Amino acid sequence: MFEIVGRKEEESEKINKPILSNWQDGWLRLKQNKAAVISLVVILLIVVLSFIGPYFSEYSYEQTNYEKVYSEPSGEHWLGTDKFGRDQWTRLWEGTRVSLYIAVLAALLDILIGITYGAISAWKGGKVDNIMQRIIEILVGIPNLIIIILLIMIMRPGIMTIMLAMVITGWVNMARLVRGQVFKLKTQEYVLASRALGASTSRIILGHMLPNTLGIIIINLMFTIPSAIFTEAFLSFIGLGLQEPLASLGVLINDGFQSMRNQFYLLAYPAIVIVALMVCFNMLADGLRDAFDPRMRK
Amino acid sequence: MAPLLSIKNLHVTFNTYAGKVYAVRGIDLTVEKGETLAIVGESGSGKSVSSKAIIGLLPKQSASIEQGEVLFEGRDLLSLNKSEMQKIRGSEIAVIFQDPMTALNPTMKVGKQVVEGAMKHQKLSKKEAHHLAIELFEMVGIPNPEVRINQYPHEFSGGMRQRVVIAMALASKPKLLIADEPTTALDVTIQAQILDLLRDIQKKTGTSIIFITHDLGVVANIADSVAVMYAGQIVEKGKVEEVFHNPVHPYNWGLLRSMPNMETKGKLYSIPGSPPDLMNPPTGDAFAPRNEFALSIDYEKAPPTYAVSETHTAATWLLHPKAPNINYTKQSNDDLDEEEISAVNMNDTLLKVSNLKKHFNLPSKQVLKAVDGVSLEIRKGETLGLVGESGCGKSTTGRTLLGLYEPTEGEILYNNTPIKEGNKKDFSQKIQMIFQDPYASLDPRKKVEDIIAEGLDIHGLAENKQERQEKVQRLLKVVGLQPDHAQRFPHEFSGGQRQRIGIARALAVEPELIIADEPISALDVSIQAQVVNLLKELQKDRDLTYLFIAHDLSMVKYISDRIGVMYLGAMVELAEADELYKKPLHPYTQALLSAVPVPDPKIEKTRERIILEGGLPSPVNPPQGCRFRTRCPLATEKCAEIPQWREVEKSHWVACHYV
Amino acid sequence: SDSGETSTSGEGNTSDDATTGNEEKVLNLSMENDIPDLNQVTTTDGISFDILNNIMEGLYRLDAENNPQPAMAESVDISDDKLTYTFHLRDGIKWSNGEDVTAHDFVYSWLRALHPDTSGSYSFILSDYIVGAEEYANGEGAEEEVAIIAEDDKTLVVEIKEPTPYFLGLTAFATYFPLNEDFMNEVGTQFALNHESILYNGPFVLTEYDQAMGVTMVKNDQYWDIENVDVDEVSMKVIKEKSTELNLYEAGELDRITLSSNDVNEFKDSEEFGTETEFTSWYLQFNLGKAPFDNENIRKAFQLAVNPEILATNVLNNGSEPAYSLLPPDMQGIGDQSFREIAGEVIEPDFDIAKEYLEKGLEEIGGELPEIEILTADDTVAKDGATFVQSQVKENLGVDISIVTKPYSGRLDAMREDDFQFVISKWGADYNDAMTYLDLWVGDPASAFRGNYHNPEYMDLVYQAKEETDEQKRIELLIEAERILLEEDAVLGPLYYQGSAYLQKTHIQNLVVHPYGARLDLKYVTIN
Amino acid sequence: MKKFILVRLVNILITLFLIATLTFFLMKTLPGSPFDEEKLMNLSEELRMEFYAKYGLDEPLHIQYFKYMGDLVQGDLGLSYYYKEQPVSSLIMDRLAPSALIGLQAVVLGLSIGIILGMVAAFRHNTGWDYFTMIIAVLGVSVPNFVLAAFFQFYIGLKWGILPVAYWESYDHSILPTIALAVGVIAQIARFMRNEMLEVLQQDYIITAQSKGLGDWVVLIRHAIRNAMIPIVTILGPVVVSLLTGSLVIENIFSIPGIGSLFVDSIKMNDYTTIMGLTLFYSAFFILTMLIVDILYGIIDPRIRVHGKE
Ligand SMILES: Nc1ncnc2c1ncn2[C@@H]1O[C@H](COP(=O)(O)OP(=O)(O)OP(=O)(O)O)[C@@H](O)[C@H]1O
Ligand SMILES: Nc1ncnc2c1ncn2[C@@H]1O[C@H](COP(=O)(O)OP(=O)(O)OP(=O)(O)O)[C@@H](O)[C@H]1O
Ligand SMILES: [Mg+2]
Ligand SMILES: [Mg+2]
Repeated sequence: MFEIVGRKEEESEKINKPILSNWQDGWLRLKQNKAAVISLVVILLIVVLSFIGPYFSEYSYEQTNYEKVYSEPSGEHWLGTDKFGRDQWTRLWEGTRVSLYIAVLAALLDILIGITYGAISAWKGGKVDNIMQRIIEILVGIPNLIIIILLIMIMRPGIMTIMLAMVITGWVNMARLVRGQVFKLKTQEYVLASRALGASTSRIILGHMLPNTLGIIIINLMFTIPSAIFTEAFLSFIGLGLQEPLASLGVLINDGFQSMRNQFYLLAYPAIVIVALMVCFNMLADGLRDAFDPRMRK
Repeated sequence: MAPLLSIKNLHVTFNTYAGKVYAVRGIDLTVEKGETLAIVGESGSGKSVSSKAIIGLLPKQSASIEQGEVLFEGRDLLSLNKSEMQKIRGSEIAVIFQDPMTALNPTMKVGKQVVEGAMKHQKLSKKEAHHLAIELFEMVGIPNPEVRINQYPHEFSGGMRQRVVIAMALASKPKLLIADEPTTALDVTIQAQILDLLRDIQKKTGTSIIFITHDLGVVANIADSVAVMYAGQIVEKGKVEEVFHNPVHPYNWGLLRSMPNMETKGKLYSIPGSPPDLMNPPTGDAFAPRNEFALSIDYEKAPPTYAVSETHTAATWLLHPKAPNINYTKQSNDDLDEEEISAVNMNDTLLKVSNLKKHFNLPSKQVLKAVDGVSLEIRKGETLGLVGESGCGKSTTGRTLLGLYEPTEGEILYNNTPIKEGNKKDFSQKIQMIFQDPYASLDPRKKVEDIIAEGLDIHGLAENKQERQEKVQRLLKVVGLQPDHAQRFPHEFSGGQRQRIGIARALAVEPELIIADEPISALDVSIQAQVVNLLKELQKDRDLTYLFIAHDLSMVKYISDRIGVMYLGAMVELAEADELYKKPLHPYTQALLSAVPVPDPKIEKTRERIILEGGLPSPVNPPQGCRFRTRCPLATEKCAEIPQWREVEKSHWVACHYV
Repeated sequence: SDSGETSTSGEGNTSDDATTGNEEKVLNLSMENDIPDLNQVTTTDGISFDILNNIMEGLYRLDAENNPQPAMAESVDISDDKLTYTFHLRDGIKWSNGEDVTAHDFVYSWLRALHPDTSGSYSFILSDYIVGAEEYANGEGAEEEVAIIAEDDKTLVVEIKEPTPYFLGLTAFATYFPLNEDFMNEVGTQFALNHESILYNGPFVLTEYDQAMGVTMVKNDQYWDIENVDVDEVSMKVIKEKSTELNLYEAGELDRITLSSNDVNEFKDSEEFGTETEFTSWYLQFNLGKAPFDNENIRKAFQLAVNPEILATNVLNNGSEPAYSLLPPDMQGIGDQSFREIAGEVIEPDFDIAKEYLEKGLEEIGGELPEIEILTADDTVAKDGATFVQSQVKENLGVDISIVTKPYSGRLDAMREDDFQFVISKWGADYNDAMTYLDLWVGDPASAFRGNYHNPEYMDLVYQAKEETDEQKRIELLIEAERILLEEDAVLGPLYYQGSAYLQKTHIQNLVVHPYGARLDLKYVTIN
Repeated sequence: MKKFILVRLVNILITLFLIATLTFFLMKTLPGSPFDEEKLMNLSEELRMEFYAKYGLDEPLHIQYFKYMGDLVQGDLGLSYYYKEQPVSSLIMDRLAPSALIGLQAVVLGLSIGIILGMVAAFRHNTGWDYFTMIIAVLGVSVPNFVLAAFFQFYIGLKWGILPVAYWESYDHSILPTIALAVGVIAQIARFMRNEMLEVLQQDYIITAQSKGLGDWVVLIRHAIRNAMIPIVTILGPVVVSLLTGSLVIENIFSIPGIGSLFVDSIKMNDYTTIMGLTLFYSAFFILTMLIVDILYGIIDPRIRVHGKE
């Protein structure tokens, strides 16, 4: 018992936990967040429905039936019909798909252009920043609508035009936010440390700045996505958006709004889908943000 | 009389994604009125956590106090509700936190931050608060308080900020002051001032102090009693003399042995192995695996606490009557393998800096001359120490050498090649830096593994994942961390642990020159010894060269071949290490050396020191001529001329009119 | 203003003397857009006309049956060749500042409306008819050569180029209103910019005028026929959103609104509900210069494949009537008979025949249709029309077409630039005569706007009609012209005659809305 | 500071000049003309050109441009084409007041409620409060504001009769549109505020503040808000501009004679001078707001004052 046995090589040398990559780790943590998981499921469900939903009904989204104009939801038309007697169930999912498509594109643009622009502007600083900010000011200064109307002269209205319209200014907010954040992070010691290791600019921006800006990026995306969906609706409204008989959630909501007094269901269903999507996107985003922020926990 | 504070069987755990961390595992402590209790111990042993537990500021989401009582004047603080606790915080118990860089709100004027607690507790008027702030600033030795209270934290150097934080804690004359490494960021002269200050205050107000530190010299200087912590437990406590002169716990032996002094040569003693993983705390004595005298019972059962004297207790089986008697004598390090470091080839210059200047343009259109004409040479394989008061431009010099800052003037030659904007990248692998602020220099969103491996990735030094992981593991071991720390995030580490991560990162790319910016200031002595040994070993093996920035003069002396002393952006003295210590020529160097604390309470408590008056003048507006003349005891009119930087003896350079 | 208080519930009689309810009679109306321009000479839009028609008055004013009745003029002598009109002005007609309205005011105003420096885009409504006016408008002729002559303060003589049966009706139009020269010189460029810089001679005067908010008018105490004006005050608010209009109506803040088609079913059975049609025809304009509509059979196929009935009743559902011809049903024919009654319908949609035409046409053009796009403006009504046509063509011909939506001016521009295959277009009558339509497709060829149409036979018919003094013969020529345009050459595919459904509080009566020109007429309104 | 602002002002003029130039040429390439009207299509090409000549629209573009710029330098924005003979400057001024009132109210309301909600959510992280706030925020952005406005109008205005249904007469008339506009702002601000607060609340200086015995709310208000405000200020710029310059949809629904509808109308009507006037006004306003934002940055965060120049 009391004899001297001396030191022992530590047993704790071995690794007792499986090594997880950052992603796996994040995923594990995300899984613990119930709200986020439910949201993910709902989003997936909506996405899946937007693809297969139309096949559940015998109608196509463009098929008109002037005998059945404005019929209330029923066994025949689950979500009723619009003023052309078109089946709303089918149109709803068609529209959801188009809107999701637009949302994804907008988010991508926001990420690709907005983040890059903001990061470069702040990183380079000085003159470059000055010029890049002036460019933003000019872009924002020119009325969007002029550019948009011009676009239809050059191109045909449609998803491509919508995209272009968004390319022009949709990313500005993101760029400004990222710029602010990068400015803040630029002088952080760990960025200096990375530079001392010889890290390239892109590495520092991608490896250090972006992860630490992720919270704000995710949140801003949560605004980009609905605003893209509604921009599309607005464009459709002024004739630049999707062309009939194509639908999108924005178009459906616009149409529904026109008749919300008497055919409330026309507004209700697309609104429910969009709200559900947004709520879920947000919860998921929060979940993601927390999951990838090592300092956050339940 | 009842003690002011007594902690009974306190247990604190953290819930992390990786698992539960048992950070504090049943500590018992008492602090008497007017007493200074020093807590020393391994980095990560739970010192900071315990202090936060006392005032109830552990992170709400993750920490939980599993058991225990914290009695303050007879009341259990742990059972108080929020508002009762708020009444106590800042008025009866005040805290000085470990990291002055982040402890201050960047967007609030410091004066206001200092007094807002007092304003609340003592219901001071604006005017009274203003006076109090000025008074406090004077008390902690911040010059020019009327101006300073209206500035923001970023306008202060590290040392200044620490003083602000101290002033903040003293604002409402607390009964108990918890100081978590308050002098770690400071250079010796200021450290000495602050220690004096604390002692003074204590004398005047009868405040009790819990002083957390790892600098045994400081402990010797200030403490009445000492508690030594290891792995979340207190392993030994007693009066300072008892703990220093009659240590009974093997960990304490190790600590005391690790401490270098001015005479230390050769390899430093360090406690072998690394601290236990607090996620799976060992069943027996946590120190056993590193204890050369471990008994077999140590591996099975945790030792009880034995009383050595009325005031002196320790938790080790060695005090069991049946245990063998081990006679500990404080061995000098000199006895250890006296291994002379291979002589440096004096002619092989690796880095040559001439007339380096780095000026910052302030928005007020003023120019801050952080570095103003420094010339030096670093020879291949040597260690050049760089010391000087906080804010004198050490870090800036280091960073400029590394190319992080664009020099305002001057030339940097590496191996006779000038480092310029265009070719900076070629040197990034060859020159590396260990950063001063361990927390801020670690990306909070990256796992330790990725932080350490970043250099490997950048320079393609690991062929595949496997190799990358192995290298990281090896580096972790080298700096004394656990392999599974690789999977944790920086905020889950103690200050010392973070510093080691920074060292591992710098080593990863196998550089030739390392600029170590206070690499050991946050470490406890045994780890310091480990790290310093490590640095030395690496130097030998890999022919490394160091620029070693520090303010711990004994350590600098120990590790350096030559030492440069900086003051206010300029070099004032440069000489071989021994020479400098034996024959300091510049009055500033002399003052500096006299302030070095010695880890012996007898010596430390009676020692005379040269106290420098006032603080560092502003680098925006440095004094004309000799920069030191405003504080120099020898200063005369002549000093208004700029003294020449000259070699007074062979390789002993100095800039002073009076040598 | 306190228009928050709703219109009177006073059951009083219209006379001023000793009655129980002596409250002000206020009428609250709305306009669907801003008021761009109250300068009668330059203005072009319906909203401004609606206001001008009630604050000004021409020589004649339309009555409830759209027949011109003497107004500023007391009578007119028309020469036998029907080319010289001598108007005798009424006694006691005054401007709102008390001055007399004289024949010179008309001369001044009409010349101003013609002069190149001051005219607006409606100058043609004078210059097309009055002798010497066109030259003057082009800057070629002299003022003296314009055949508008004030013989004295009370007599105005006008010479016109061709016999024009509807000329008296034209004098009720805003461009024909008088202007007071002294006043005009006084206000200068400020003319019609606020309610004080207009001199009124109609039943009402403006007391408030804000382009974006609307107007308030009160009875003009200088008006010659003031005894027959019942309402004391009218407010007309700019309300752009239909749903808001309806809410305001239900809140009692408006007395009459037009309904959007979505809301029609809800109110169809209410006694407040009513519909009215305008002299505005919507049609498909085929571009004869672009494939595939350069082929007559394909045009016919498309023309017959669309069933206007469904469009009007199921889709628009707002009082619009299906169109099988170009000219609106109530447009003047001869005497009491309307043009439509005499002519009958021209087109009868038939999907089978349409398919036959399509096959024939396909054979002729080599079997394949090119991609077809239909151009439309971006307003809901036009877009709905396009969507409808798209679905009908698909269903009845099996042809897929796509829709190109452009802003209103974009559509006009595309048409002008000849950049369309077929388009949803419309024409609103300026006056109550078939010529307002049939004149349009005359050209060699007609503009791209009119589908590049060119048929000498058609042109000939129209020219003959213009010179014909015999009404019966004239109408026959015009009927034939319409038939050629639609049936033979299938230049157009008739869709519907624009209508609107409205709600009007039951105590409001005799609110007249003319189907063309300056539409709103409040002179006759009574409130019970 | 003075010089900094001066330099910025010169920059602003240059930017405005560029915007004016670009807009001018873009606008001129828009299809149609200010006089487009079905009636006018009857005119022959020559007549139409003559008509244009009256407004100088037949001249080569660059001549028109120099003329316009010449007038502009003298402070003359010209006359509107659509609202005939109305000076553009007075047109804008007339329409600005209602938009500005509603916008300003919405900003103040949105900002204060948004900040409070965001703060509460962060402070009570993962509690009912947090969820409640975030649900409001999500609804605020995902329900289109015209739907919201229509609901307000129908229920609050018509059914319950609490506030006027629509139109612009008394102060009461501005309340519903303000709320309808503010919802989006509240949502956005609350969301950002919460995020930033969560970040800030983890900082050491918050613990320091707590260690002084300050109450939770004091810590929050004195130490946390200011540090969390920086990203808020960034998004505030565009938000303020878009609100003060009006929202077409809200203005239409509540029949408010605001600048938002003027903007859209003028573009659709090709009302060149009005487009230019509004563009200049809008961008000057935007850029000035950005300048203020930049100055605010410095006020909020003293560190930025340093980095601004380095
Ligand atoms: N927020 C946290 N989450 C998880 N673990 C933590 C957290 N804070 C501290 N720890 C762990 O608790 C243990 C004690 O940490 P503490 O900060 O008290 O060390 P220390 O004794 O103050 O060390 P040093 O001298 O280096 O400051 C360490 O192992 C650390 O990793
Ligand atoms: N980026 C910067 N901008 C402006 N001033 C700076 C900057 N970095 C450092 N300084 C100033 O330069 C001077 C020297 O700072 P430096 O960090 O080099 O001191 P140091 O000797 O390392 O001090 P310490 O021991 O406290 O770390 C200080 O006055 C500091 O305030
Ligand atoms: Mg600590
Ligand atoms: Mg430093």
